[in-house]
Amino acid sequence: MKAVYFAWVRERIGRAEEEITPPAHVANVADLISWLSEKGEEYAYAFEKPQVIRVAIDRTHVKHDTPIHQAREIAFFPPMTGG
Amino acid sequence: MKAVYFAWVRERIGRAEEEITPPAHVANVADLISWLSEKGEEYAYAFEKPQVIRVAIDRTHVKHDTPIHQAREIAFFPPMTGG
Amino acid sequence: MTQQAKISIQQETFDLAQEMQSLAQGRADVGAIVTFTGLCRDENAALSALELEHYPGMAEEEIARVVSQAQARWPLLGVTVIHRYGRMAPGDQIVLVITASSHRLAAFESAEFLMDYLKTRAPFWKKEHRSDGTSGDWVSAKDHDDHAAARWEQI
Amino acid sequence: MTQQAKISIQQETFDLAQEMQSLAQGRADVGAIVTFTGLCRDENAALSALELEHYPGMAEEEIARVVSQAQARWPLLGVTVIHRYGRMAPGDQIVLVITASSHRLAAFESAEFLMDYLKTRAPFWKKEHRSDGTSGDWVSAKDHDDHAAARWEQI
Repeated sequence: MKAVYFAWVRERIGRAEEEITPPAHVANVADLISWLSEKGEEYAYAFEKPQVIRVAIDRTHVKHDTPIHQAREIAFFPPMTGG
Repeated sequence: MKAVYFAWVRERIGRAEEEITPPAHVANVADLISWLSEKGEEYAYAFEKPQVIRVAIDRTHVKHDTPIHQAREIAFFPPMTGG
Repeated sequence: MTQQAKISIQQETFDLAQEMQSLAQGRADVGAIVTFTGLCRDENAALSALELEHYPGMAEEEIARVVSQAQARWPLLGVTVIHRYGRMAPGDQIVLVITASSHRLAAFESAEFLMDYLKTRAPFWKKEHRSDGTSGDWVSAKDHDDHAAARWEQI
Repeated sequence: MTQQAKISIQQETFDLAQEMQSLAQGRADVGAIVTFTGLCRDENAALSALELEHYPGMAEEEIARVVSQAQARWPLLGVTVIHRYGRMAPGDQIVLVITASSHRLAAFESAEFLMDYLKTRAPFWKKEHRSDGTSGDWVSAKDHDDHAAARWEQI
């Protein structure tokens, strides 16, 4: 699946998007955040407070307990500050 | 004092303004409405439901129990429908 | 805080873009501008015009009082109120309220407050002229307008 | 009831007067139009610019969802939402919401609802660039924005 990052999540990770292939035991959004956090220091930094991270699957807001197995694009970003 | 009339109060009375000289026992707005109502059929018609008549003394909204002895201009009109 | 206000009772129409510009141009402290435009409405094609009667002098003074109340209640950086009188055709603009503030809640609330109070306190009256040529009625005041105004007393 | 809506995510600025005209011109059923304009604010002269990042695709879709909710909830005759992205200087326009209805309460409430939901749901993020040349911070989301959005759940 494709992972995309925005705002300071993007800045901390150092990239805007990438292909990821999480193992089968990574079932939901929370699992995926834990798994990503272990990919390196920059990921650990971006996800140091998982509870503030907002997530969208295929361009729709989801909660951290949402299953990810059907996701094509999963986005990680801070709380929105538009408007 | 000067009496001024607006909207259907003006239409019913048939004039926009006039000088009035109420007697001394006409103390407040309610008294004045009663006194005006007896000036003729057109006044009786305009003031047939005194409770719906709004009043301003010297361009400030007042209640029916407000004294009138210091009024220079007293206005009678229906509830406002601007905006 | 600059307590800027423009109040105009006028026969001619108004230009919202121009009014907004004169309120906000060259300022960097305004974060939110809310405008309300009231139009002459004719849902059933039965109306040829609305005639707006007003109490000259008192209309300006009463609106100034309402504007002062809004300025005392919200941190406003600018307020504009324009109310027209005379004859309006369906689709014509009747009233304009603009409020500017640092933040959106103050701009929204004060604009709503101003409109609720204008409806119930500003000395204007609407008479309908029907498209079949007959003279229509004076528009009746609505209870829900009084209720809308009353809710600001409770907050 | 025509459920007309215009949604645009764009880099260039917008023209409020033109947007209002294309919403209401030639119509006699619209009685009330509310507009909200959000501007790039700089109270302390410390800001040189705001950088607005967005999630292309999702921004449009999420705003469309919010607009549909507003249309389901209020009898709207027209809705326009324009949200800019890119670099804005202090005083520049960032966001525009316009709602048109027969009556003022629907126009006011729906515009406020749209802004509250845009703030908390539309995927946009603001980064400050300071006038002293240093890179500023990402603007933090505000609790009171979440509360503002949450109040619509209770009504």
